[in-house]
Amino acid sequence: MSMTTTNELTTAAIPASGSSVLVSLNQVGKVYPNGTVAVQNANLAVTEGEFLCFVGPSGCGKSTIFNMITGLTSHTEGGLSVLGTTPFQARRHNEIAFVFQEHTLLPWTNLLENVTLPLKLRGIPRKTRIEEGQRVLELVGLKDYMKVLPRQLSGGMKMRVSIARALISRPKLLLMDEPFGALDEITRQTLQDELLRIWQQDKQMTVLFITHNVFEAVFLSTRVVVMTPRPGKIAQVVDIPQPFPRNETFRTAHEFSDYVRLISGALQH
Amino acid sequence: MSMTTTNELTTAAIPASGSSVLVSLNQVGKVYPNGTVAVQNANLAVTEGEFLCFVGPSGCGKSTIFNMITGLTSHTEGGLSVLGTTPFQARRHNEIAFVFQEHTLLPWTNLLENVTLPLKLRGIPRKTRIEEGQRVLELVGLKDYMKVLPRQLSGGMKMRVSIARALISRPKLLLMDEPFGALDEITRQTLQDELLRIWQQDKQMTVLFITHNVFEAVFLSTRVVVMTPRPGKIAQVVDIPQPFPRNETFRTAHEFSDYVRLISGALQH
Amino acid sequence: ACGNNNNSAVSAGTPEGGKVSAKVTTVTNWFAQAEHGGVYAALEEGFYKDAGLDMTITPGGPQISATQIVASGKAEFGMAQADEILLARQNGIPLVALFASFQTNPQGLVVHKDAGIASPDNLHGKSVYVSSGAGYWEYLKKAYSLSDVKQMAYTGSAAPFLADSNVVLQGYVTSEPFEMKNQNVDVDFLLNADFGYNPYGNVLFTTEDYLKKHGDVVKAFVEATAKGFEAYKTDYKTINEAIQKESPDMTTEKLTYASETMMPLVFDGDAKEHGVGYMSKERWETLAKQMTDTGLLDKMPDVSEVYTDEYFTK
Amino acid sequence: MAKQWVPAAADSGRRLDTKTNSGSSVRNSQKTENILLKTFRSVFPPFVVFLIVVGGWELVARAADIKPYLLPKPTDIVKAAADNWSNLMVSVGTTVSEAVFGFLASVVLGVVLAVLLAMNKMIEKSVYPYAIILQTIPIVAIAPIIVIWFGAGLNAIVIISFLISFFPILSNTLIGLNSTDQNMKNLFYLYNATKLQTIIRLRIPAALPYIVAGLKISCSMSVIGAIVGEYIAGIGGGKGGLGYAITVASTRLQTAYLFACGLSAAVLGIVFFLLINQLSKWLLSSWHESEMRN
Amino acid sequence: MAKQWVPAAADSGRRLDTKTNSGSSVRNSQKTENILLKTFRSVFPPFVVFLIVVGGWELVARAADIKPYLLPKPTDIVKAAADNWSNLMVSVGTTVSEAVFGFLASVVLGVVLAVLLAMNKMIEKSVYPYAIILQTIPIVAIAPIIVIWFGAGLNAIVIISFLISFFPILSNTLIGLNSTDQNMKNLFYLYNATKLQTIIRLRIPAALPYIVAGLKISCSMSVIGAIVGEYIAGIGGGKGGLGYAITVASTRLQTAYLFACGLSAAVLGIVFFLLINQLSKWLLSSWHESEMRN
Ligand SMILES: Nc1ncnc2c1ncn2[C@@H]1O[C@H](COP(=O)(O)OP(=O)(O)OP(=O)(O)O)[C@@H](O)[C@H]1O
Ligand SMILES: Nc1ncnc2c1ncn2[C@@H]1O[C@H](COP(=O)(O)OP(=O)(O)OP(=O)(O)O)[C@@H](O)[C@H]1O
Ligand SMILES: [Mg+2]
Ligand SMILES: [Mg+2]
Repeated sequence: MSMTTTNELTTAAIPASGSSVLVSLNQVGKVYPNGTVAVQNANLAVTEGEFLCFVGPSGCGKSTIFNMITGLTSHTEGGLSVLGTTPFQARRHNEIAFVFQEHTLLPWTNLLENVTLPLKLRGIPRKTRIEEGQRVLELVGLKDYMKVLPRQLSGGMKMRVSIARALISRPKLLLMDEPFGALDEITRQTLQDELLRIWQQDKQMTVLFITHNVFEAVFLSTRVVVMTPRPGKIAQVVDIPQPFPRNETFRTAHEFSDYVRLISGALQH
Repeated sequence: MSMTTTNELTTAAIPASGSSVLVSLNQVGKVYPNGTVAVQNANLAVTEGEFLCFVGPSGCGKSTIFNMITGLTSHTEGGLSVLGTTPFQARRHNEIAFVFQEHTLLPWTNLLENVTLPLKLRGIPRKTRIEEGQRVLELVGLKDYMKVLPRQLSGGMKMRVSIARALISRPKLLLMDEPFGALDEITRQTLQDELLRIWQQDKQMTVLFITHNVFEAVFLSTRVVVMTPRPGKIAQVVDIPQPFPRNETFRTAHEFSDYVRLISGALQH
Repeated sequence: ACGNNNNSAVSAGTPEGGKVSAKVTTVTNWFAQAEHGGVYAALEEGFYKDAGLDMTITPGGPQISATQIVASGKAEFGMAQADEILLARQNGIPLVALFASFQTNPQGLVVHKDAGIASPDNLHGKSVYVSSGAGYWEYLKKAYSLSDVKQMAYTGSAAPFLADSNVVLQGYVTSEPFEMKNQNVDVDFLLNADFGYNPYGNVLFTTEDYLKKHGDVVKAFVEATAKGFEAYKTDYKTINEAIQKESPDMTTEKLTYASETMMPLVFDGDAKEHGVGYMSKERWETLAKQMTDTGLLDKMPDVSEVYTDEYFTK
Repeated sequence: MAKQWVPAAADSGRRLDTKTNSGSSVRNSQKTENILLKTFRSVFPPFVVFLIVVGGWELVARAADIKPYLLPKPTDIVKAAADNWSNLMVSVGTTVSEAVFGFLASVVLGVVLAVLLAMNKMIEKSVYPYAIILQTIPIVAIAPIIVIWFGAGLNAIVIISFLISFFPILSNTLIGLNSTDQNMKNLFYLYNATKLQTIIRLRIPAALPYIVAGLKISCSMSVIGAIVGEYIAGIGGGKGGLGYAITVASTRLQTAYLFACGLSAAVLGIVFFLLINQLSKWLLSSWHESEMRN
Repeated sequence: MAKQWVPAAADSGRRLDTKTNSGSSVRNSQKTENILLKTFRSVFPPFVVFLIVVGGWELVARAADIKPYLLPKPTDIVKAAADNWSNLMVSVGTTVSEAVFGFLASVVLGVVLAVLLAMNKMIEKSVYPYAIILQTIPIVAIAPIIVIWFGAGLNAIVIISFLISFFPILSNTLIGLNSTDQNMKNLFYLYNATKLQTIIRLRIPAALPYIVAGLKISCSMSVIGAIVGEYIAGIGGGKGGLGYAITVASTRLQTAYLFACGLSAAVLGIVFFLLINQLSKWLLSSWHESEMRN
C-alpha cells in the first residue's frame, strides 16, 4: 500500500513537482476579535489540479481557513497567497467559485436567476446564461424547478442550487464547504461522480472541499487535510495517490478502508 | 436473520402490541398551494417508546411529514392524530420537542438563553433554567460557549445548540430533522450515543428522526421508514429488532451491514 | 399668564350689597401688545379687582380662536374684529359684542412708497399678501374690481414684501410702518377704513347665554375696561411696561409708536361723544350690508342682537 | 386509547404555515366563495368600526348637545361637504396633484441619495446631517425663501411637500441598505460584483421591505406637506387647494366645512396609503414575511 | 511562479468580514492610536463639509449681495443669536421639554398600539385607518379643538408634537413586527408560547431594527411637532419656545434671528437624532448588520 503521510512543514515546502502553487499558507494564524484562536500555524501548498479535502471536528477552523483564502476575513498571522497574489486581489480574476456552508440564495428571485447570478455579474448575455443555467440545474437534478422561488424547496434542494451556482462559472479554484452534508446517499454519490467528472474533464480546476464524511474525503481527493481543534491546527496531510476515474471498485477496495481507518485514527487522536 | 418488512398498510393497521399509538397517519396526503404533491397516501402508526428513522432522497417529503405532525402545515388529505388528538392540540401538552433542519437560533441572545428558551416559555425559574442549560450544553460539548452569540459559532456548533435546546425540555415526542448532518463523524457518534442513552433512560420518549445516513438510521432506530419521491410515498418500513444498548459490536456485526444493504436497496429502487 | 379656568362661570355671582364677585378670563386676539392696552391697564390699575372681577388675561396666538374658546365656556370674554363676530353668529356661535376698542379699524395694506399706490384702484397687477379668507379683502376686491390682483397667503412674514416693490402686504397701521422704518424701507399705508370697510376693531364680546345670566358681571367688565382705556390714554408708558413683561421681545419704542398711533383710532369718532368703546347700530348695519353684498354673509342679520349698548349711559 | 382522527383541511388550529392557504384540494366553486368570504371578512371589521365611530360621534354630539362650531356632527360635515361639493372637489384635485409631485420627488431623491450615502461611509457622515437639517428646520422659517426662489404656488408647494415627506424615505432606505445579510454580501463580494451591481442586484432588493415602510410613512406626509405648503406659500382664489380652503373655512368660522376639508385630506392620505400598500403586497408578497398571506 | 506573500493584517483589500476589526494581534498602544484616528476620521469629513457649506454661503451671500432679510449671512445669524442669547436659550429649553414629552408619548403609544395591531389582524384592519387619519388630518384643522379640550400651552403643544411624530413609529414597528422570520415563529409556536411571549421574546427583538428606524425618523419630527404646536397653539410671553420666537421674529422682520431660531431647531433635531443613533448602536451592534462596525 503506497500510503504517504507528510507533516505540514514539509508539505508547504515541497509542492507537487511541475505544477504551480495556487494557494499557499505559511504559518497562517487567525485570532477573532473576541479572542478565539481559530487557526494556528497552518502550512499548506495547494498545487494546480489538486482535489484537497479538509476533515476535522466541528469548530476546528475549516470554514475559517476558507474565509481567509477567499479574503472574507483577514489572517492575523503568517503569510497567505492565492492565485499568486493576495486573497483580495485573487477574486478579481473571476476564477474562484465556492459553496458556502449555509446555502445563500436570494429569496426574491427564482432558481434560474439564482444559479446564473455569477454570469450576470460578469455581463454574460442572457441567452448563454439561460443555457448554462439549465445545464447546471440539470446536473443537480433540479431542471424542473427553474422558475421556483427558493422558499419552496426542501433543505437538500437549496444546497444543490448553491452547488449549481458554483459550477456555472467553470472556476479555476473551487471551494466547497460541506456541500453534500444535507443530501441523501444516492444524490450525494451522483453529485460526487459528477464533480469528479467535471474536475477531470478540465485538469486545470483545483478543488478545496470540506466534509465530515471520511469515506467521501477518501473517495474524492488526491490529498486529505486532517485538522484538530482548539486551537485549529493541521494535524496531518494524507496523500491518496489512487488513479482516477474512481468508481465502486475503489469504494469497496481494501485500500479504501485502510485510508478511512488511517484518517479516522488521525481524527480521533 | 430476523428481518421483517411490512408494507405501509399493514403497519398502520397493526401497532406494536401493548403500547399506545402516539402518532398515526391514515392515508395522509399533502399538496402545496403551488400544486406540488409532497406526500401521498402515507400510513404509519408510531407507538410509544419507538425510535423511528426516516430515510429518503432529497425533496421526497420527509420534512413535510414532520411539519404536518407538528401542525406547522395542514395535511390536505387523510386523517392524522398526534398524542391522541389533533396536531394543533398536541403541542399544548408541552410534550413535543424538535430540531429543525436549519438551526433556528435567536441572533440577539447568547447560547444559554437560546438553549433554555423552552423552559423560559413555560415559566420555569431562572436557577433551574441555568442548571438545565449547562447540562445540555455540556452534552453537546459547548459548555464553554454559554455566553457567546450564535454568529460567533461554526455551522456544526449552531446545529449542536439546536439539539441541546430540543433535549432540554425532556419531551415525550422528539422530532429531529437531520440533526447530525453538519457534524463530523466523532461528534456525530458521541451525540448518537448520548441520544440513545437519554432515550433508553426514559422508556417513555419516542423519537422521530430524519437522516440521510443509512448507517445512522440502522444504528439508532427500532424501525426505518423508507420514502420515495415524486410524489412522496412511504415505500417500506423496515423493523430493526436488535437489542439496546447498541455499541460498536452492533456496528460491525453482519446483521448491521445486511440492514444497511436492504435499506440502500429499497432507496435505490 | 396662561391656563384656563374651567369653573369660573360657576363662581360668578352677586353677593348682597350689589357688588359682583366673579373669576373671569379674557382671551385676546394676539400676543400681548399695545392694542390691548386698555384691558391690561384695567388689570394693572386694579379696575377689574375694584369691580369685583378676578380677571385673567390669556393672550391669543395665530391659531387660537377666541370665539371658539369663549363659545366653549373656557373663557367668559374674548376679543375679535366686528366682521368675525358677524361670521360667528351666522355659523351659530351666539356672541354678543360689548365694547369696541377701535372706532377706526387699524387694519390696512402696506405699500412701497415708490410703487405709487394711493388707493386700491392702483392695486391692479400687484401681488397682495392677505390672510386667506379675510373679510376686508373680499370687500375691496368687489368694490374696486380687483379680480386681476394676485392674491397670496399671508403667514406673518414680510420678507416677500421687502424683496419686491410690487408686493403689497396686509398690516396694522400701529405696527408695520414702524417695523418697515426700522428696516429703512419707505412705505405708505392704506387704511381699510378710508376706503369704505371699517368694522369695529378688537371688539370685546361674550356669549348671549353669559350675558343673560350674568348681566352684572358683564356690566362691571365693560365699565372697568372703559376705565382702563381712559387710563391707558394718559399713562400708556407704565402700562406698556406691564405689557413688555408679557411679551419681553417687544421694544419700548415699538410699544410707544403703537400707543401713539392708536389713540385717535380709539378715542375719536363716536367715542368722543358716547365714550370709549361705544358702538352704533348704523355702523353695524353698514358692515352687515357690506358683508352680505360680498357674499360673506348669507343674509342680513338683525344687528340689534349682535351688540349691546346698554352699558353706555353717557 | 383515545385516538382522534382529524379529517384533512378541517382543522381549526392557528396556521403558521404561510405557504398554504385554504388547501388546494377544495373545489373551484368553493374557492370563489372563499374569495368572496375573504373580501367580506377584510372589509367588514373596518366598516363596523367605522359605523361605531361615526355613529357614536353623532350620538354623543347630539346627546351632549355639543355645539357644531366646537365639534360638528358627522351629519353637519356631510351637509357642509355636499353644499360645497364642487369647491371641495377643486381643492382636492389641486392638493392631489401637488402631493403626488412632492411624493414622487421624495421617492426619487430619497432613494437616490440613500444609495449614494450607502455607497460611501464618508459621504454618509458628511452629508447625512444636512438631510436631518432639511427635515428639522421649520418650514415656516424658510417658506419665504422658497417662495422667493421658486415662486409662490405650485413650485413652492411641491417643494414644501417634498421637504416634509422626503426624510422618512431617505432614512428608512439607508437603514435598509445597511441591513443586507452578511452572507449575501460575501457572495457578491466573492463573485467580484461592482459596487453598483451589489446595490442594484442585492442591497436594493434586500432593502425593499424598509423602503416600502418608508413609502408608507411618506405617502400620507406628502399630503400634509401639500396642505402646509398651500397654507404658507399658496396662492389664494379659485384654484386653491385644501390648505387654502381650510384657512378660509377657519377664518370664516365654518367649522363643519373645515372638518369636511380636514377629513378629505385624511381620506386622501388613506387612499395614498392603500395604493402604496398594494404596491408593497405586489413587490414583497412572494418572498418577504411582512406581506405573505396568512 | 509569481507568488506574493501577504503579511498578516496588512492587506488593504475591502474587508467585508464585519467580525474582525483592525486585527487583534495589534498591540494596545496602537489600538489607542487607532481609536483616535478613527474618531478623527469620523469627525473630520462632516466638519470639512460644514466649513464648505457655511463658508460658501457666506461668500455667495456677500458676493451676490443677497439682502439679509431674504437670506442672512452666517455671520448675521451668529450675531443675532449672540445678541438674543438668553431669549434663545429659554426658547430652546421650552421646545426641548415639549419635544421630549411628545416623543416619549409617541414611542410608548406607537409601540404599544403597533403591538396590539400586530396581535390581531382584525384589529389592525379596523383601527389602522384611524391611525392614518390621525397623521393625515391637517393639524390646523383640529388645532382649535385641541386647544379647547386640552388648554393652550404645554398640553396642546405636546399633543401636537405627539400627533406629528407618532405615525412613523407605529408604522415601522408594525411592519417590523410582521417581518419576523417564519422559522422562528414556528419555533415559538411549537414550544407553545403565548401570543404575549411571542411578542416580547421574539417579535419585538426581531423588529428592533425597524423600530429604531422609526425612532430615527420620529425624533426630529417631534421637534418639528413642538414648533408647529407652539406656532398654532402656543402661548406667547417669556417662556415661549422656538415656534413662538419664529412667529415673532417673522412678523418683526428679524430675519437673522428667525434663521438663528430655525437653525437652533435643526441642531436640536440633530442632537435628538444622534442620541437615538447611539441607542441604536447599543441595541443592535452585537447582532444586526445595520449597526455592525465596518
Ligand atoms: N465571527 C466569529 N467570531 C468569533 N469566533 C468565531 C467566529 N466565527 C467562528 N468563530 C470560532 O472559530 C472557531 C472555528 O470556527 P469555524 O467556523 O472555522 O469551524 P468549522 O471547522 O468550520 O466548524 P464546522 O464544521 O462546525 O462548520 C470556532 O470555535 C468558532 O466558535
Ligand atoms: N412551501 C412550499 N411550497 C411548495 N412546495 C414546497 C414547499 N416546501 C416544500 N415543497 C416541496 O415539497 C417537496 C418535499 O419537500 P420536503 O422539504 O418535505 O423534502 P425533504 O424530504 O425534507 O427533503 P430534504 O432531505 O432535501 O430536506 C419538495 O419537492 C419541495 O419542493
Ligand atoms: Mg464550518
Ligand atoms: Mg427536509
